[in-house]
Amino acid sequence: MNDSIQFLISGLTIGSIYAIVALGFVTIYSVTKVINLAQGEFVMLGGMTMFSLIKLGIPYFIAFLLTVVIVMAIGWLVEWAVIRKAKGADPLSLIILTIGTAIFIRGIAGMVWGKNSVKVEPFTNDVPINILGASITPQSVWVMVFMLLVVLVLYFLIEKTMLGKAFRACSVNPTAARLMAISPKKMSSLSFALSAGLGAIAGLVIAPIMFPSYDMGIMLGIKGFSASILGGLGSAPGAVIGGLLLGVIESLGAGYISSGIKDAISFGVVLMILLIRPFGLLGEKNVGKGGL
Amino acid sequence: MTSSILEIKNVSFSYGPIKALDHISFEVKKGEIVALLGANGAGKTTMLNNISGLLKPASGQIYFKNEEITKLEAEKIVEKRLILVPEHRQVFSTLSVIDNLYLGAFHHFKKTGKKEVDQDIEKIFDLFPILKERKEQLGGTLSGGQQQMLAIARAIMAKPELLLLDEPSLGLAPLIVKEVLEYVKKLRDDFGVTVLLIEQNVSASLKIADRGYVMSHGSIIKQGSSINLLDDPEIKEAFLGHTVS
Amino acid sequence: MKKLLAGMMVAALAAGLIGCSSDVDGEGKKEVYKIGAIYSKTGPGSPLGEPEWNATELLEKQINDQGGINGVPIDIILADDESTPEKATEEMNRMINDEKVLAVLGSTTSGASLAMKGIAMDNEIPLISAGAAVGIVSPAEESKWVFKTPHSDAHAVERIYMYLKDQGLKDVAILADSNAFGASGVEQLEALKSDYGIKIVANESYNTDDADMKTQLTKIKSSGAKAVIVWGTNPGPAIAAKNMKELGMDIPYIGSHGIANQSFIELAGDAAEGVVIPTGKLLFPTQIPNDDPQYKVISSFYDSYKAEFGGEPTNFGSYGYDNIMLVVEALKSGAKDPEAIRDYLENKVKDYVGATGIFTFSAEDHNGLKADSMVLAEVKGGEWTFKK
Amino acid sequence: MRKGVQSFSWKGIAVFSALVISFPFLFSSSFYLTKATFAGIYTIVAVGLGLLMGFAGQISLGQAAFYGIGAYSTAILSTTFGLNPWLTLVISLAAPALLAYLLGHTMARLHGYYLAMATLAFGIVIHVLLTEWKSVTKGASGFFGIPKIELFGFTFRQGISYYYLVWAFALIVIILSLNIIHSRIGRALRSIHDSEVASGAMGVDTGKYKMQVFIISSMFAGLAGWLFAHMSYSISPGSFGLNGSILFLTMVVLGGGTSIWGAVCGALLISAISIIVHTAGSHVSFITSDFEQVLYGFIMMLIVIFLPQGLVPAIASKLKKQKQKSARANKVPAIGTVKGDQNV
Amino acid sequence: MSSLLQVKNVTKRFGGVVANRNVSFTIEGKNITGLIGPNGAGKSTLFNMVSAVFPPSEGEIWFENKRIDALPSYKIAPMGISRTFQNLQVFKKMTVIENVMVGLHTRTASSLAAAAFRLPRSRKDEEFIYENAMEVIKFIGLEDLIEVDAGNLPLGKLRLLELARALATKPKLLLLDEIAAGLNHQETLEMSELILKIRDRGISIFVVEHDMDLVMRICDKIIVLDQGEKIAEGTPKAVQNNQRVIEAYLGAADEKELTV
Repeated sequence: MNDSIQFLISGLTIGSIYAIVALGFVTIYSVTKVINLAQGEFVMLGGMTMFSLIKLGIPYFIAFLLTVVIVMAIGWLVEWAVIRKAKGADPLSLIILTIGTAIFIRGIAGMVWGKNSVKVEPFTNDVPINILGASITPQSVWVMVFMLLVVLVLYFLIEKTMLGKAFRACSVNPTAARLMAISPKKMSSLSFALSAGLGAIAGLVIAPIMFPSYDMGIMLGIKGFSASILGGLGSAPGAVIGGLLLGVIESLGAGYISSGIKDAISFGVVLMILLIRPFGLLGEKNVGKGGL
Repeated sequence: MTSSILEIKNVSFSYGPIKALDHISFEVKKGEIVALLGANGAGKTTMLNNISGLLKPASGQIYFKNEEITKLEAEKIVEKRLILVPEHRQVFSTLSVIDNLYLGAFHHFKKTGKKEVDQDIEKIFDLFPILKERKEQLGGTLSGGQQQMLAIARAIMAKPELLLLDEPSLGLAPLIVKEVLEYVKKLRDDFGVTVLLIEQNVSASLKIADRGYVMSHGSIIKQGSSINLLDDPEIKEAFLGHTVS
Repeated sequence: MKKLLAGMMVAALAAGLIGCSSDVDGEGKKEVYKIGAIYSKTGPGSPLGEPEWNATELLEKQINDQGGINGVPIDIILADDESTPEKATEEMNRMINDEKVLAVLGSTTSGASLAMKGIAMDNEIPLISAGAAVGIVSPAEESKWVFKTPHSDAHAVERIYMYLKDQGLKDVAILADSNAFGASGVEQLEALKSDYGIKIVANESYNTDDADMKTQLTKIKSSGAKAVIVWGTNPGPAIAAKNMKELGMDIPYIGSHGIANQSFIELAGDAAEGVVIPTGKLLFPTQIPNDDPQYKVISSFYDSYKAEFGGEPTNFGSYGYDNIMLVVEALKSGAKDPEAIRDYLENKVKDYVGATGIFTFSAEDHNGLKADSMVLAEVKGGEWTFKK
Repeated sequence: MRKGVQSFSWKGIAVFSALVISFPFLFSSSFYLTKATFAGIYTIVAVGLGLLMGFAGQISLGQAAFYGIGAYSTAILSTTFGLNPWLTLVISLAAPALLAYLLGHTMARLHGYYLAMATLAFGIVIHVLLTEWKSVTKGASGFFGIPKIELFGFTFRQGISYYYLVWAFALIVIILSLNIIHSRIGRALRSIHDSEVASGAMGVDTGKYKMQVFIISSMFAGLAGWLFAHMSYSISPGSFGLNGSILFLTMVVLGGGTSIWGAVCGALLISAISIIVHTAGSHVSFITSDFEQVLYGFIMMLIVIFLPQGLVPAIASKLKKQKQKSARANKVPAIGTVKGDQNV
Repeated sequence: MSSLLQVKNVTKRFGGVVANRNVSFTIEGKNITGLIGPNGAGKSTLFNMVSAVFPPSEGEIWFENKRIDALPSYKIAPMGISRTFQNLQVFKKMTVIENVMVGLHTRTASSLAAAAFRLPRSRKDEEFIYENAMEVIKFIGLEDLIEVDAGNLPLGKLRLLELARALATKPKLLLLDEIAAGLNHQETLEMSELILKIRDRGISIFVVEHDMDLVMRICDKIIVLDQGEKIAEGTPKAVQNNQRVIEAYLGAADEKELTV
């Protein structure tokens, strides 16, 4: 019994990370219809930038904020320099484009930071807390707190602000949005910056848990992508559910079946869900097509 | 002297091999309601899209308030208070009525401030009480006529000086068409908005318009005051084809 | 269309030609001993391959500075296989057929080494691998031309099991990386358990890029294991150590020689305290007794490596070291062709003192090390200390 | 009989074959020969993936899985069960085909990003199975002891003989593919790519042909896997993971999926790039395999942005436009001859 | 003998919007039937249902006594229904002759394997396809352009190409979707001649068109839609003088009646 609680907590921790990454996918997708497979690289950049800034002697909190800003700038740059140039490309090309971007960023990161894993201190102390016989580290709590925070902030931003309305307007009908003086290009840049920021946050909260390295973005990107697909593209609640589900399936799969094939289990589940619901759990039927 | 608010000079446009506009020139004076008439495929919508900046003319110039806007982006043209209510209404279907209205005010929201925008919305609700009733409903769930009103209301939120209306009667029952067009007239009379309207419903639109232009195959083939146009037998031919004798 | 294609081919070939021309050396040059070395300088195997690469560069320089082998300089051609068997295959063919080397060293990973093994066997060129898998030198009849110097995983496992037996710990759990390094360890852990009366009560694995292993550790915790053996290279084992601490698991943590480096301690921090691993002696050259037969070899290699590259050579550096030195031994003895080198290695290398251990090759054993070539190390006060 | 219509130009194949045959004589270096052998294996996969992407308009982020299934099928059967490699070739073709058939029904319902996800997931699942099903695949270290291919007493070993073996298969694959795209089915497939609505209205059963191409492309990958396994003494799961799938994707994108020659060129160019990086790397210190990765990423971005249809179709259409311009200038309407290679 | 095509009480809804309501009509053999109506009247929707792009929400469509409303579009082409597209769905990257050859797809059946290995069956099919494609191309008058990529053709030729491709399927019923859109006067005239010529070959034609000149000139019967419903049906002359039609096109004039 204790075991299953522990599995669940582990699953929720890692699932929360997937959820944040998936929200990054959704943010970009819902505005631009682009699936940014370089999203995982934003996560990596978050972790690695934090490490470098701390090493430079910058105080923890300032380094945190600075990291988010730097990665957001990179996100903006990626949109401006790469994505915008391929306007109107089909999903197939966009997938290739963003894979190329990911490989490019990862390669540069490998050259800048080297291949070794680095260590980032946790936000607060790392004395674990005991819940019903299962242990949870403060950093895991932070991960979940940040996930909820991100969800809340995103909700507020999208539902309650003019910018959020503009985002949604671009996603529903870019032409009509232009006729309201909303520039889909600008919104596209902003969505990339925003989702890079989300990636950075994911990277920051996970850095103390997993020892970041230049190639950590691959798997996190894929898992985030899976989570957003699982939930149904373009659906923020879907992304959160998808992320948590994926994390829990993985953890339970590793716990009760076999840790060796846990990825086969989680991706097998993704395949099966797509078989039953070709548009994800909360997805709408008409999405899945690309193009700015 | 009434100055022209919109001037179109020799504008041409093609969709790939299809020539849609062929050296079109016309003007709209301040305070007028002008109707641009023509059968399907005559190039009316293309004309409006060229004016609003969604499409860029291949040649020719467009002046708004004596300023050339030919090459401006659609977003920038909106800021100059030239607003298009596009074909098929294009309300944001997954956003609520009130959010649709807020978005109309997007370009001046910061300058104007939320308070004033809210007041504007109240004014709109006075004009279109049905929208107030449905303000929390999603745009896509409204009926066609209500969507048309929302689209016009949303455009008014942008504080237009010139309003372009692309077939506001499209797909609406005759009674509703009349109602919508009444609102358009009211806009000019009460708000001082100049209106350029494209319509296939000739008689209804000419009834509210001061002047009209008739388009066919990408050219303007006829122009004149509404009264004269209404009486013109060639209009029927333009819409129904050569009379078989 | 076809012209275009032909043009592309020609361009590609031309690019190749430029590469070739630079390799053309004049005839009649004085004699050198050409040795090939293929290690994983980049790719996932790079943490292992880099010290091997460095050690090779260092030794080539040292040997030639000292006047070569019997007055003949040694020319080591280094190549990076990027941790892939495909690149290793390409480089292996280049070494043997283009560079006409006498012997090839490498590669770092088991997959690449196995791919190279086939080519070595076909071409009858001796290969000395730094890979872990037992398959590289077994079965003996299929491995006539292939040797390997790393501590075999079997040795590490024996060392661990001996320690566990001493401590009276019988029920153990395994947590291994799902990559080749981990897989090879698990294979030996399973194979040798009955010899030492060990019972494996849980056998778990993780992916190299996993962020969290609490699930696996929870399972291990419930399995009643008295010790946990973690088999992998950084950062996985460090995450495991941290997770164990977080779960309040205070059973002994036994690592593999894959984490015999300072960065494990840096990553795991406090959680590293008390971790025990089997390792080559190169981990702490200052701590091994002066009378140890390897003392001289190890300390001089360690010092010159540190002076040259700044970092630690780690155990993997010692494999790079021994790979070369064994060939050099053969060359010194007058073996000047591949077959003679092979024969020398198989028949004449007896009680040879290397950095990894003391080698005795035979027709049946192309690894040549015994379990005592490994020692135990424990993290105490944030440092690896010699345990036994 | 009008040759032009019914088949592609044999000249292209002849020129290309001549290049392939003469390569070992021009470049005796074993390094290039090995590279070229791998290039041949990759060409086979890339041509299949090109058919899938360029002609059926479907993406696959898991093509390396089929490659791996082909390789492991033959490795296991010929080593563990001692079957003749020529016999196991059948399995190396059939196993991926069967899997593709089963998977194809799922894929048929998916579009765009969902399809990408499904193929990605499939690739990962297969990779995990190759790694973890230790009793059969020998796990992560790799499966070793794979026998060589023999024909009439001749053993194909790495080197010239294997080079020719691989390229013989590659040429067969190219010819079969060219045959397909110049048939009614090829035209149907190409029409799907231009306008699925119109091809439906012309009576083209889109789903059926997509499935068939998916199966063909998996069989080509399986064939490549068979060749790869018997080239080497060992294979390991690392060769069949996501990196492999992305590499194949890069080849097709670079060369252009809407043309068989595009996929071929892509595979060759990627191999050439790696040679150039290798050569440059021995002179310039910062050019390492990391740099190669950066370069691949960069190429993918550039191609999608500037030549979205890929190199070969882009150049071909330019050449063709010129030709048509000059033809129009000379007022010589070329009636009656439709050269097949215009759209390849 | 019953009609070639029967549309029975067809209704189509998209979400809450009714695009067609309870429309019925028939198309007879060797006839040209026109479908007209103001913008947004539901012409395209009806046309798309007849060509099986999507099924009706209610009602039935019968072709030669076979019910076709639930069939996928690729299944109705072999039955003898073919169409052109208003927004030009030519295969741009294929040459003119290849476009037409696709039209012959359903008239051949050799398999993928036959194609890959160039079996005799495949060769024979290819020859058949080529010859028939050339014949259609000559009939339409595109023989000077067979080698040109469709993407490089001018509009007029594109319309002809669509027509040629549709004809290649050997249809009994040819559906033309705004075939004259974007054509100039001369081209429109030529197009009408061509359509009449096709009709004379014994093919029934169903046109959706807003070019009234063309419709009035060539149609034997015209169906008028407004607001999704059929408001008139009859000869061009009858339709042109039908008050409801005039209202639909020009708007109801309640105060001042339009006089013609």
